[in-house]
Amino acid sequence: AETVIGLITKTESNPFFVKMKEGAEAAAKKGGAKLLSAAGKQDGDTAGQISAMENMVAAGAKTILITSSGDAIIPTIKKIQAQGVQVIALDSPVEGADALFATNNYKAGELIGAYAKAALKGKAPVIATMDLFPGHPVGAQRHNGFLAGYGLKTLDAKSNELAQPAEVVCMADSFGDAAKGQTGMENCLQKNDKINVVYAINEPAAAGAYKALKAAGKEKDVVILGVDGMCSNGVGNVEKGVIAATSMQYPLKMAAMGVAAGLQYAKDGKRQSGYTDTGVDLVASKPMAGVKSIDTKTARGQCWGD
Amino acid sequence: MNTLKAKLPPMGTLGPAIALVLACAFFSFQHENFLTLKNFSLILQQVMVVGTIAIGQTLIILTAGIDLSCGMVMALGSIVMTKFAADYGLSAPVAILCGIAATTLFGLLNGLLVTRVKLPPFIVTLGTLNIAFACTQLYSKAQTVTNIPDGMSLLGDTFDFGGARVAYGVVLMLALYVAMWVWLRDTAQGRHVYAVGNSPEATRLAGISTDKVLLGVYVLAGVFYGIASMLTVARTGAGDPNGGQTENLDAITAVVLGGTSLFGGRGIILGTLVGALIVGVFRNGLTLMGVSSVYQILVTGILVILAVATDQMSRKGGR
Amino acid sequence: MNTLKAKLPPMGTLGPAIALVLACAFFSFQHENFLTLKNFSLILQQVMVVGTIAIGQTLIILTAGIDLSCGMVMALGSIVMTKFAADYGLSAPVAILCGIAATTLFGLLNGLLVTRVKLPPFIVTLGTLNIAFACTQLYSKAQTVTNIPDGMSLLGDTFDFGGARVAYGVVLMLALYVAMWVWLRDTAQGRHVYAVGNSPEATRLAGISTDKVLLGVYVLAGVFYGIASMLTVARTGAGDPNGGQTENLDAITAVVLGGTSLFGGRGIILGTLVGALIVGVFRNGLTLMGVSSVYQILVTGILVILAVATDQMSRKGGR
Amino acid sequence: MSAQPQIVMQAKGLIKRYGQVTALDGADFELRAGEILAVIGDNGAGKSSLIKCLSGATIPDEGEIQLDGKVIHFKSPLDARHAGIETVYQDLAVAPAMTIAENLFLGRELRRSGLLGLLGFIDKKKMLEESISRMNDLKVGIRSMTQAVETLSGGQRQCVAVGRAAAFAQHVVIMDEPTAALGVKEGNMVLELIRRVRDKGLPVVLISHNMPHVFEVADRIHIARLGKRAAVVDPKKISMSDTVAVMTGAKSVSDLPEEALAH
Amino acid sequence: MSAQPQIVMQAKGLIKRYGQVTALDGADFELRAGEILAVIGDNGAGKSSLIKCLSGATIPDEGEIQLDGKVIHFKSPLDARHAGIETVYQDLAVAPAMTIAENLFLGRELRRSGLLGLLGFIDKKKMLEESISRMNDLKVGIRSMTQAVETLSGGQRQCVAVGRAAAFAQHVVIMDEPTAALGVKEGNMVLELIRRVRDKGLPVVLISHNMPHVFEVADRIHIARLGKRAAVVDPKKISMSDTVAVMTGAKSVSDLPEEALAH
Ligand SMILES: Nc1ncnc2c1ncn2[C@@H]1O[C@H](COP(=O)(O)OP(=O)(O)OP(=O)(O)O)[C@@H](O)[C@H]1O
Ligand SMILES: Nc1ncnc2c1ncn2[C@@H]1O[C@H](COP(=O)(O)OP(=O)(O)OP(=O)(O)O)[C@@H](O)[C@H]1O
Ligand SMILES: [Mg+2]
Ligand SMILES: [Mg+2]
Repeated sequence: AETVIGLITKTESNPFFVKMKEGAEAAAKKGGAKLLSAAGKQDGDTAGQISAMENMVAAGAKTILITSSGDAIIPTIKKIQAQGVQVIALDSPVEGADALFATNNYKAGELIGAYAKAALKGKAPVIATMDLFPGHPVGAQRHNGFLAGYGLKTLDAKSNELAQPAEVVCMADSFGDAAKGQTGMENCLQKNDKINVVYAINEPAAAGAYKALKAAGKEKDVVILGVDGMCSNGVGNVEKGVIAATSMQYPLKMAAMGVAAGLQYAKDGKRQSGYTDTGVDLVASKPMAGVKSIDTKTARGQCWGD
Repeated sequence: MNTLKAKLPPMGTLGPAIALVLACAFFSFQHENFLTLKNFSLILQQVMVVGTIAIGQTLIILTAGIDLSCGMVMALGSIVMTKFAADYGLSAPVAILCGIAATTLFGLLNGLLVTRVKLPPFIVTLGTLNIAFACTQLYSKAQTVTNIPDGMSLLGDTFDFGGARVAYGVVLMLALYVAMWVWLRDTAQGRHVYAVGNSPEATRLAGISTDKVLLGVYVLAGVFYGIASMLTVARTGAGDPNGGQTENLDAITAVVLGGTSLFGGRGIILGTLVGALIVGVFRNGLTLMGVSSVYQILVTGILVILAVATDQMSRKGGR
Repeated sequence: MNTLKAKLPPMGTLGPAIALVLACAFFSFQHENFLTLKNFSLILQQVMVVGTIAIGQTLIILTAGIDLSCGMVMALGSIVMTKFAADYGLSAPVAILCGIAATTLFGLLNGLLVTRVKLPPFIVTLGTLNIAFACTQLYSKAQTVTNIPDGMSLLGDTFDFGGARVAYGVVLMLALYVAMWVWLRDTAQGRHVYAVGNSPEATRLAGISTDKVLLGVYVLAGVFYGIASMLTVARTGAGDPNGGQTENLDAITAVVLGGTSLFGGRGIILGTLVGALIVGVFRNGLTLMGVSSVYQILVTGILVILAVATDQMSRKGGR
Repeated sequence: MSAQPQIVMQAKGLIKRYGQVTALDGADFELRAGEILAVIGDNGAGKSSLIKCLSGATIPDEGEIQLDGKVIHFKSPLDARHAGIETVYQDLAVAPAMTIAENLFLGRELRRSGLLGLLGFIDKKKMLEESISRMNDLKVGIRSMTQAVETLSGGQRQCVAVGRAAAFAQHVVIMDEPTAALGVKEGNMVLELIRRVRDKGLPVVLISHNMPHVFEVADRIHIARLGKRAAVVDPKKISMSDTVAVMTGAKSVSDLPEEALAH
Repeated sequence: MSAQPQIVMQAKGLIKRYGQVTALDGADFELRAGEILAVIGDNGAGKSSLIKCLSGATIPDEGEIQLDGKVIHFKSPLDARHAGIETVYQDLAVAPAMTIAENLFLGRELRRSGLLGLLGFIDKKKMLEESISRMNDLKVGIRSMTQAVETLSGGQRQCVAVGRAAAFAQHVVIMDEPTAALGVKEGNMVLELIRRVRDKGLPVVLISHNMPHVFEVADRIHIARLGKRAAVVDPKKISMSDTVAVMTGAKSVSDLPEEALAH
């Protein structure tokens, strides 16, 4: 019978996952497998992901690739593994999965944190953070990683709460969305107009923050940082100087590796195991001493999206 | 003009049921695994949480209210029961009761605000939606609670029933539907729920304390959300602080798909079960068909409209 | 019993306005930057998109309907207008018109399903919500559209007005509110919108084609969503396929906070503006206070209830 | 059967069923130019169902309706209005949250003059003035015309509905129990109004349970019974008690003297 | 003022304002044991407002109400019901989507016997049977008792409301225009019912615009005018036309002969 591989992403609307799905579809086609895809209705929709796993197993999937929306899916993973299904976590770690292909989000935060510290050249940081929304692990990991990279008081990679050392003067939820990033930044500037570092959960939120800073005439004095590595919003905006630096991740690579693992399992029944870091690179147009980064030209070759 | 609906109780669920049967027939042709006992037992397990929430939601909508907080309150309940068990070492039944107490308290809060302060249910539950979400996040520190006693996942276990594996929780949900159906249809209190939704003024003038009926309904709904908390914990084996976010709309959708009027006073609770099943069947069938996830959303949108249109047609035909 | 509300148009907005003033007073004490012209011009810019969507939503709610699709349709419009400009090189005005045409088409679709097939608005717009979302994702490939012509962000620019920087888009939104207020109050068509929501049967028997009124309202709402698309593009300088997700609930919240009844036929559109401002002021003020985000949600929940309770009290006092 | 005034509206064999209930069971109807035709009958005899068919508010399952000799098929009350038929419904059909003036003019608001009028702007002041004069015609003491209809007393509400129909009819006026909730004085004013409408040349269909009122104004009386037309009688040639006897089924039509029947 | 029957219900100086409209302007009221008291008055005279105060449906702004000599403060219709007062409201106050039987028994459903009854289970069969017999009492031909009230004709609906009040009253029955929508036969049945209730010993307050009905059954007539009580007259000693004259303000009370006034 045809090999069936399932891919379950957190949501449908995030370019990161859309790209991941495209990559998986291409890889599956090449390998002669059928790809089923499903997504939660929104980030955190573990119930939707659980149902999707069950339905895919019912449809004959032997390998399921999943970007976990939360640990509530762990028991189900164990259940379907017992039925002979291989479960591979992509992007977000989840306990119990056979293998994990992911970027380390905490590390992604650390990279831009370190870059920001270097870029400030010893000036006292006045930080605003445009976070995701409450209770989201990726949001917490990037945020706390950023503070760790800057050398500020922070929480560890396991925490789902956001640290707020004294240097962080304003925190706003952006939902990873440009419009809300803009609103959040506007409000933060009202609170404190001395802000000189802006951490954003992703590149659209960073673009929104830039828009607010520009309207206030402060875009030149502030270091804006993001995470993702999209072509236009990320690398393009680094080129334009909209954001100073971004941490690039590789969704296509995760997807391709996941599908390959699925094909392998179908062929010889060998399960993947362990953690494979698909890597994260700091992209900056102005390299800083002591912080390893790639330039935008190199980044152009590896970025994703338009 | 919705007169027949009120007159012939069984008719009310007929329309949605036809839509459900049509959907099942369609998916059966699409994938050979669809029309299997195993698959149906799976679908039932998948709708058991939303289905239980939707019981409470139906009660509230029957009184011409709406509860936006249902999913979040359910999530809070699941966090309370799992953390009480994990942190304080309470036994499963005691911890579950504590969780149900928490959701019931929220139901009471909603009910008091609706009846005493006379605020619109939409606003009240929008407020408590946010409050319940914040409490959940703060209390759980946004961490999933996984180290729960075995007793808490009992209801997620299955038993064999004529070749199909049926979860105990599904049986509980079905029993609750039947019980509430009988209660609404055959008891004085149940009829008062309809009366309050149909004409609060007439009900008041008939000497019934509409506030008491409403308060009772909100509290009862809170209890059902607590039972849903218990079921979601049993199903997932964890307490998930991010749970319940999509359940709000899903539960209301199930109620409306099931033919209950958002204006209150008209509808049959068994329709809600059918509505919840329609949602579950769509999700399952489309995944089996291998429809890619964006197109699933597109098709779901179209099918929801078609399902209710079928209902509408079948009702016209019945005139 | 809501008789005064209907009798004294200005009274209807008084309650929400009091809540708004109280909220402003509170935040002024909390942070010195709150009560500044600059801050208020910011808040206005922040509510301009939701505020415009809420105009359409108010019209629909006045007819006893509801539109769950508004935010997604707005997002689709913004993608259509930005992609048409970016991919086909259309000029800003033409591209904008294309985007508005797309949202208007969705309004028409909603309207036709409500009037011709007689489906409940909740279900119809739940369906089109999913359809619009899927279309947006498929058409944009979930990518933000950034390379748009300068003309498209003109309305986001600001001009000086007595020391405050006012965005052109804000002026447009305010003008739309005033225009719709007058239209609803002083024209035959506007009164028919109220009549349809208040008593569809009486309106039909009075010889008014309720279907025409409803269809018109849904189409008009579609136009307002298109204008909101234009404003969000102007404000953010990009077409964002992830936009619109929270705007659904925000817009309905603004309408209900503004005192319009979800049962139709009663309410004043200026109240919606006040409602949208309340939401904006909360968000701004709480950030200024440095309340962390989970607590912001908690406080928002409490404040929403308090705001409407104030409204309720002030109305009782007015009797 | 000769030299009778022209027939304005006619219905033959109307049937209307609601589930198992047959509201109309082959009802006939005939309205002549310039007459007041009273329709009487027991509760549930099908009077309201009959006139709802005539006014387009419901569509009969079977049967034919003619207006001025032409077969018509009203699909909605709008069609009937366009044909100049105005109706006061028994359940009044007013929009409770709207003012008296707005209800009176619902669906044909007075426009302002000039450009504003073309834009659909309504002339509130004129509507208010006209409302006051109409309500004064009916001698009903309503204190404020900008009151919402839901705040009116039962009788006041009825006056609003009656005033509306009388003011706008072009062809036929149908009134379903217009005086039921009215006081003695107000009831008489409505009878007076009905006569005035007839004198303008418009035929009036008056449904009423009030026999003195019926005998006071009707030119002919249509007796409805069990979803059918039992008889049409001439109030000048039949006693009130005989009429009631036919209506309740105590007497059969064949027991009536031939001259009591109207032709 | 001696040897009169006991006063069951009494109100003094009731005032009720709605915005600028004063519905009751210092109204007095007095109901005696075992009598039928008719309340008449122009539309908008404040009759419905008065009885709403007596039945707890609205709370008067000022004034005092006594039941059996004790001052009472009804906060809701529930309180009035507990005191044994049953009311038929002018706008009928029925739940349209519910059946006739359910409406008749709303708020005091018949329970099943035994455990099920304790659990709140209702005895649908018995309720249906009782409904049929009550409606037969009123000679109204309703074809099915499981019909939703919204499908009934206007008169049938009124019979449901009247039947309910008559069946359950323990102390006082108040009826606001119970015969307005009724046919001749059905109207007479309701008058008959009212007499029967009185003969059981319960006093009845009957609001009506139908003077023949009023003069047929009333023991005393309370004339309401402009939110006040203008007079209480004795129907056996006053003519219908004099009564109407007082009611409409054409005649003042002082013009009436002393014996026409009821004491
Ligand atoms: N929508 C409906 N559904 C079911 N039955 C109906 C409906 N409308 C009317 N009926 C039934 O049809 C019959 C005739 O009703 P109709 O209203 O025509 O009577 P009517 O002669 O106007 O009575 P009344 O004098 O009481 O107003 C009644 O038995 C009523 O119950
Ligand atoms: N809720 C309300 N708001 C404002 N005004 C009201 C309200 N209820 C009654 N009124 C006014 O109070 C006055 C008395 O009304 P009421 O209903 O008591 O009259 P009524 O004597 O019963 O008249 P009818 O014989 O027409 O039923 C009327 O002018 C009416 O407009
Ligand atoms: Mg009738
Ligand atoms: Mg009255």
